[in-house]
Parts: sequence; structure tokens; C-alpha cells
Amino acid sequence: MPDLSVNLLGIELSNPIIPASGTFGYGREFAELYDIDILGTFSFKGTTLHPRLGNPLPRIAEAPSGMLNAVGLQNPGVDKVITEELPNLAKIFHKPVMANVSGFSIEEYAETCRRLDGCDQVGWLEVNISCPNVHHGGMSFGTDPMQAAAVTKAVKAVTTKPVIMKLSPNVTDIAAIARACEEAGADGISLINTLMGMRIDPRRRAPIIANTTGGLSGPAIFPVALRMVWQVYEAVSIPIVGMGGVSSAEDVIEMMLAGATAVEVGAANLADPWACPKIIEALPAAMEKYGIDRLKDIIGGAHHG
Amino acid sequence: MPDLSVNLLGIELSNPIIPASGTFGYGREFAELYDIDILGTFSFKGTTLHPRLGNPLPRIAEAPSGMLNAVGLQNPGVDKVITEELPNLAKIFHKPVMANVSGFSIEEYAETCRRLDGCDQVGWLEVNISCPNVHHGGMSFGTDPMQAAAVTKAVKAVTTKPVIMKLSPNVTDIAAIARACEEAGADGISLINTLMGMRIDPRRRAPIIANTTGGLSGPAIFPVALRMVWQVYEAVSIPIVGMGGVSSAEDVIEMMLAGATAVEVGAANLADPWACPKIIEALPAAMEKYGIDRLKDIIGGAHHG
Amino acid sequence: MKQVTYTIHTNNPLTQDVYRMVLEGDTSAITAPGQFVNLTLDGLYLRRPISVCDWDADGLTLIYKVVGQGTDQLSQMRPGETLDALAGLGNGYDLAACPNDPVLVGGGVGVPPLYGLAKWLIRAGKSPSAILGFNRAEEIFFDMEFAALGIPVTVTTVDGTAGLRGFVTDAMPEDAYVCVCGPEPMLKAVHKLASGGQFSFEARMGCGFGACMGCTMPTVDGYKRVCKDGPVLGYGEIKW
Amino acid sequence: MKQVTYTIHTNNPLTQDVYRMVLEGDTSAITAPGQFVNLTLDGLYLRRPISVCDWDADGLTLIYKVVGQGTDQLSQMRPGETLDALAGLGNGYDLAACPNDPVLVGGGVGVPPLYGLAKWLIRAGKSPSAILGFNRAEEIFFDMEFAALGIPVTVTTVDGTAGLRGFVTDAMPEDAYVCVCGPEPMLKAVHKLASGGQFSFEARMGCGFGACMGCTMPTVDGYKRVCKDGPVLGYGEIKW
Repeated sequence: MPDLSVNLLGIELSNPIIPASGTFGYGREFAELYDIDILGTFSFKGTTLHPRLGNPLPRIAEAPSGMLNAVGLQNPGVDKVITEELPNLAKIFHKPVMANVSGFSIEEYAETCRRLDGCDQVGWLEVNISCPNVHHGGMSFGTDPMQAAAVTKAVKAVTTKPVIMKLSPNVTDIAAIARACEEAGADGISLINTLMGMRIDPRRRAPIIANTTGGLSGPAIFPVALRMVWQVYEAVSIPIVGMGGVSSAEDVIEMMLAGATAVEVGAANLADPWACPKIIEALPAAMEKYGIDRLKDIIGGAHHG
Repeated sequence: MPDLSVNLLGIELSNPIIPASGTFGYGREFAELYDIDILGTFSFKGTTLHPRLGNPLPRIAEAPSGMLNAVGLQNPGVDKVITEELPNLAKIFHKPVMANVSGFSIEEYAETCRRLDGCDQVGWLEVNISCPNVHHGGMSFGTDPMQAAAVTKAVKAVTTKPVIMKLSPNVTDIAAIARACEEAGADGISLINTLMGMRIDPRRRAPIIANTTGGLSGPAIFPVALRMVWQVYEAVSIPIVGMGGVSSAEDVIEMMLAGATAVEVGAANLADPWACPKIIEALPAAMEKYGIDRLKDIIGGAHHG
Repeated sequence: MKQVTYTIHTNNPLTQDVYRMVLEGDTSAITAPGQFVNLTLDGLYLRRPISVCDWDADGLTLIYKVVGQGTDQLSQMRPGETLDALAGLGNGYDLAACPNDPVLVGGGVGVPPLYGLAKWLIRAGKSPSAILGFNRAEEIFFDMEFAALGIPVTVTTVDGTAGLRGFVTDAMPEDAYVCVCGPEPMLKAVHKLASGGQFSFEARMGCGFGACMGCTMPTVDGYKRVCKDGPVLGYGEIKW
Repeated sequence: MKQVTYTIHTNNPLTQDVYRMVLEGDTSAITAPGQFVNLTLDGLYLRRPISVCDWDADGLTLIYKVVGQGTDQLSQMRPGETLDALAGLGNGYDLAACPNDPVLVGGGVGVPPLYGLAKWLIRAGKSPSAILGFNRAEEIFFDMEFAALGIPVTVTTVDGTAGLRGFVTDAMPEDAYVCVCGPEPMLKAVHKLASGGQFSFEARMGCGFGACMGCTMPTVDGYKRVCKDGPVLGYGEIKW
């Protein structure tokens, strides 16, 4: 009987499969389709201090082996998440959930995390630093090691929960950002967020997405994600949650061999709402094929010397 | 009769289609298959001052909607290109060719370009700055605006031919690199080179590519390429040669609407050796579909205000 | 919502670029006219949402216009081939909310879901009428099928090559309760004239089942997901 | 080289994971045994190179082992389906360079191209013999077909469950001229024992027709492209 369990920052997961933030809402739509307790955990919709309406439509475009989105962090705000979504979630999900947090200033990140720190249901804080810093010319926190470190420190100061910093791949040196987060006290790193892309509608001679650019996700980005997980594994010693185009049990194994302790599945949930249960179901056979008894044994297993 | 012609830095092209460097050798393999004079031009195999054997095998891996390669700039060196490849080429191609140049020091770039400056067949120099700088800790010239500018200046000093700087997409701020090249005297910008990626073989528990990482090309990267062409078009006023996953006449139109004056086709040549003639043949119908009489009229046409 | 593998029974053009596809397979997840299915197509990552025109226990009819790569591919599929679909998506029209004599107003490929709606209204003992708008005579389809239901049908064409010359609004009675499907400018114009009704919206969707927030739109009651809270919105909810 | 659309005539397993596929279509581009075809498979970007086992004017036979996604997909294709191929790739074996009695040495899926070679050698009036190496009895295929050509055939298995126990090298005569195809360690071992011959190499390829330099290997005469200058290299060219 193959052992799928992994330990993510002190919490045991029955398997490493985690639906990624923004593709799983707060769990409700999927709980109508299957028992979501079969998941390792899931990362809930990116939550900000205040409610956000998000970007104008269209927010979505097709891409080869993937999709673009520019939802713009639409969410009801952290207070409503705490008073409405988490009590709802308690009825359908009985494991610690990963709370995904976004912000547009360091103070906002800290305050949102502080409020979530009191929620017993929250196992980890996953802090998305791909957002623009409104006090810093709109540059994304995740593109500058100093800014990434500043967010990390501010968040760590207000919570006792494990803090996972979620990195943007749109950078020259992903390892430098990861190191800065580790040095600032991050407990883990998750990556990659979407690659910035765009599509143009030749009929209208204008970008398809109202926001001009959108985030590319899906299998198209898997090789880039795998490379960055590999580089970060060589750069830091804290656990990594790998993601980016993962769609199969084999992809999960590649990600873990590159250095991931757990694996988030994103766009695949949208193309096939049963993607995660299918991957979990396929893992034992894939493990047998590659001679893996315990999944946790292969974390970083492709790094030699 | 639709007009496919464009003018690239003073040279008229009958159409904007240019096979990308590294996917078309020095033209010979394709000249056995079709009349390569139908092309706008082509960019020949990345050429360095000295002959290079390239990387160990495997150099190639499959990716979703794309491929990884780590050929490592295998080429016979500039002198043999001038004495053997160009005379061979003269028999099969009767238009100015784009000379793609790589180097590992600023001096090497300059010397290679100086030697090619005397070749009448060469219409443009396309300078690939994705290579590591051996005098600068191995960091790629293309990831630092100062280094990119230094290569541009050194090359411009030794040639009267139009100089197109070919940018790496593995950067935080592609517009900053493009601006630095423009300010240093570049006549044009081409982009994008490949995205750095990797794949792991779960049987061997090791990277598939001997070099660990490889460059991702093919349709998977098209949305990222399009976004970067868009950003560079907004940042500079010199012409842009767009590339990255282009595989169809519609892709060409999207690229030109984003800001490209001409369009390179790379990986598609490897999956289908007749990809370029098929695209050229399909362009008139696609132009008609979108109400385009003269292709040159749509360059940058999706930018409004 | 249910994942269903349908078999194509027929797939034929009704006009130059509008096709009717009849699928065989499980329709148990389809509960109201105006719902849609979300189809997986070879080589495309996102599913393609197509509204259901009509259905019974054994299968369903889709009517779609070729507008892009997805629908172009769909038009080339042949009888016997299979399609993977998520079936029974969206809310659909609320029959109970309709008065006895709703006016069904459809424009172009907005016409098909109103056919299923008309059938259900008749079955519920109501007396709908229909206004079907097209650009020109050659683009007209399904007017005969509506007429065969025994309800009053008015066809309009923008260029006057058939039926009443003008837009659907030119044929609308005053202060009507409408059930509408069509392009957004048409929805807006009809909304202005009507006194109440239900309006079906279109959007580029990510998932089609409410997970990704790719298709939310502002309404009087806050943001709603076109795919899950819609595609049909009530007259009073809409904020232009 | 030619782009050809082949129709699958048959596609059946010979062992647990080795399949024989017979294709119908234009073979005019195939000029020598040891050449390969490069196949487009649904959903995969790069073509998959498969060596030609045998061919005539109407079609060809491929024998392949299921080792990954591409060959797995290939094994599930059915008669009547079509395959897009680049045909006639690579140099193939040089028949004129062979002495009267070359020893054909194949290991596993290296065996198939030697079958076509054997036929051509016989047709050229030569008298080849064959040594076919496998891991175990269940993995043996095509030994009967070689025997049916009327040439001496020795089978070896690593575990001794059939034929001679051991490796192909255990069955090799001294100082033979060999035509070899198989995994690289086998090529190397055979090269050491032989006095001359031709060796067919495998590599992950990008294009398969010499454009991308994805599969070059060092030889005595500089780097050569396995796909275009090979896959068959001469005894004296090889540098281990």
C-alpha cells in the first residue's frame, strides 16, 4: 500500500494535492461535486483586507495548453471570509485550510494576516506577493527581494501560523527572492504564480482581456514552474509548495522530484472539475510504476550532489 | 491583391516571415524541401567567434504545446560561416540574410560582428544577448540593462549594418532592457528568446536534458511573447521583430498588432518543416478575414492611445 | 451539473455559419430552459459554453454560430463522434416567474434557448409569443420551428429582406414581460422598453460552474457569476 | 524526405510492450534499410522517430516498444486511422560497404531495422547471419521472421530462458563485420569485438531532418547529427 502522506510545516497531509487559490473559491462549488476531504488541503480564494470587485470583463482568454485570467482578486474581504465563508466551510471541509492573502501595502498584508491568525480552521497563511505595491509605484512586491522580505517580516510579526510566501515567476532571479523570504523568516515558499501574458483579438484589433494582460496558467507553464521549483530548492532549506500547470499524477511526481513537499493544482480544476480526485486516484499506480513506496521520500530526489 | 510586404530597417521584405535562428541552420536542409526565396529572410544559426561543439546529449525534451532545447550554440565559428556557409547560401538564397551572433564577452560579440560586417549577403545583425557573460559571473548579458547596452555599443561601433538586439524573456522588466538597447544605439529589437524551463525523467529521477535546464519554445510561450512585444512597443520607437510560439497566419497578425514589424517563426519549423511556406500561403486569406489590405498598416495596431 | 459523454447524432448547417447539432446521451442534469453545456474540444484548453436549444430524456439540441476556433472545430465534427460535456450549467429561465403571456425576444444565436423555453411555457399552460431578430433573410433560422409550436411569431431583419424591417424592439408591444437572449446591445434596448422579464447574458468563461470568477458582472445585488448565478438575470437585477 | 499521410492497416502486440504497425501509403522517399519515419501524434508537439522494419511499394512496417506517452498513444491507434509522417529520414545502412557475410546484431527494439537490412542484403546476393538479443523468453519477437529468410539466426537471452544464455557478444564470431542496432552499451560492447561494420544510434531528436542540432554526437570526423548524418555510423567514425 503506497504511502501518499506528506508533512507540510508540521501538519500531516493525507496526500500532497492542494487546489490552488483562485481555482477553488472557498470550496463550495466543488463540495457539490465530490467529498473535498479527500484533498491534502486547499488554498482558498485570494483574500484582501477590504472587499474587491475585481477587473472588468472579459477576464479570461484561451491560450495554447493553457488560459489567461485577469480576475483582479475579486473577494468579499477578510471579515466576511471569517464570518461567512469559514463557518460555511466548516460544514464541508474538516481539515486545516490554507488561507491565501493578498495586499497592496505592507500594512494591509499584516492586518489581513492578523485577523486570520485567530481562525482555528486556518492551517497555513499563503501570502501572494505578485500584487502591485501602491506605495511603491505599483511595482509588484514579488519582483524585489527587499519588498518581498518586508512583507514576510510584517506578516511573521502578527501570526504564529506557518507563513508560506507565494512567489511571482515574472522575475530575473527567482532564487534571490526566495532567499530573501527565507532570511526574513518565511516558513515555506510556494511557486509559481501565473506568467504575465496577453492575447489580441484580430477582429477588434485590441487585447482580448479588458485589463490588457492576464496571468498565463495551465500545462504550458509547467516546464517553467518545474525549473523555478528546482532553482528555489537549491537556494533555500525551507519547504516548497510547487505549482504551475500540474495536471496529472506524473506531473506531481516531477514536481516533487524537483523539490516540492506538496503540489498545488490550479487551472486543471477549471477545465475538469474532478481533476484533483482523478490525480489522487492515479497517484498509487504512478508511484508503483516508478518504484516509489512513500511519496515523501522523493522530495528533491532529482537533485544529485 | 493583399500587400504582404514590410520594410525592416531599410530593407524591403516581400513578407514578414523569418525563420528564427537555430531552427533553420544555414538554410540548406530547408532548401532541399522548398524554394527558400519565398521567405522574407531568415536568421541563420547562432554564430560565435570560435567554433563550438555545444552541450552533451540529450539536448531536447517534449513540453505541453512546445519543446525544450539546450543545444548550446553549436556552430562552426564565424570564419567558417563566412568562408563556407555564406558561399553555399548564395546558391540557394538570393536575399539579404539575418546574421545571428552570440558571444561570451563584449569583445567576442564585437569581433564576430566586425568580421560579418564585410559580408554583402548579410542584411542585418541580430545580436543574441541571452548568453552568459564569462567575465561577469556567468550572468546573462540580457538580464541587465547596463550589460545589454554595453554589447549594443560595442557592436554598433564596428558595423554599418542595422543591429537588432535579441532579448531574453527571463527578466523582470523587459521594457527596461529594450530601452537600454535603444539608448545605446540599437536599430531594432527582436524578442523573445526562449523561456528557461526543465523536465524531469521520473524513471531516472534526473533532469531529461543533460544541461539540466533548456529553453522553452513553441505555442506554449506565445502569450508571454505577445505581452513582451506589446510592452517593448510601448517603451521604444525602433522597429521590433516579434517571435515566440508563432505557428499560424493568425499568430502573425496578433504579433504585428502587438507591435512587430516582422515575425520570426521558430519551433514550428521543427514540428513541420513546411510551416513557413504554409503561413505565407495562409496570410492573404487571414488578411481578408480581418479586413487588412496592407500588412504593414497593422503594425502596433492594437495599441490605442 | 454532470459530466456526460454525448454522441453526435447529426450536425448540419442551418444558415451559412449557424449549425444545429443533435446529441444523444444523459440529460438528467438539465433542469431548465436557458441552461448551457460546456464542451471539451480537441486541442483547446478551456471548455466552450453553448446554450441548450431543446432536450428530452434521450438527448439534446445545440444551435451554435461559427465565430472562432472552438465553434469552427465543432462544426467539423461528424455523427458518431463523441463530445465530453459538463451538462446542466447555469440557472436557466424561471418559468414560475413568467406571466401568462411572456414575449420571447431573441436575436441571432440568442434565438435557440428561447425555443426550449417556448415549449416549456406551453407545457405549463402559458401562451408565449416570439420576436426573432436577424440581420438579413439568409441568416434566418428556426422561425418555422417556433411557428410549428402554434404561437405568434414575428421575424425582424435589419435590412428588411424578410419580415418586419428593423430591430426586435420595433416589434415589441409596450410594457411587455420579456424573456430575452441575444447580444448585449439588444438586451439593453429591450430592457429599456420592457416592464419586466428575464435576460440571458453571454461572457467569456473560465470554468462555467462558478469557481473561477472569470465571468462575474455587476448587478443591483452585487457581483454575480454569469455562469452560475446566471446566465439569466431578472429585470430588476440588471445594472447597465 | 517526404511528408506522407499513412493509413494504419494493422497495429498488434508482438510481446507485452512491443507492437507491429503496418502502414499503407507512399514509401517512395524510403531508400535504405535503417532509415526512420518521424510521426506526428495528437497532443504532442515533437514528432516521434520510429525506425522502418520493412517496406515495399505499397506500405511499410514499424515495430516499436511502448516506453512513454508517444509510443503509448501509438499503441492505442486503430486500423483505418491515419498518421502524418516525415518519411525517408536518416542515411540507413550502406549495403555496398557490406562484405559477403555480415553479421547482423540486434538488441530488443534494435532488431526490427535489421530485418529490412537482411532482406536487402539477400536481394543483393549476400549471405548475412543474425544474432538477436533479448532479456528473456517472453520478450523475443521476429526470430521466426529472420529464420524464414533462410539465414542463420542465433537468439540470446540474458536470463537464459531461451536460446543462448548471455549477451549478443557471447554469440559473436571473432573479427566479424557487423551491422548493429540496439542500446548504446550493446553497441559499445559489439564495437569492441568487431573488426568493422555499421552501427545505428538512437537519440532524443528535435526535428529529425538535420535542422536543429538537437541530436549531434561527437565522432572521429567531428560532430554528426544522428538524424541526418546517421543514424548509422561507420565503425571507424565512432568515438566512445
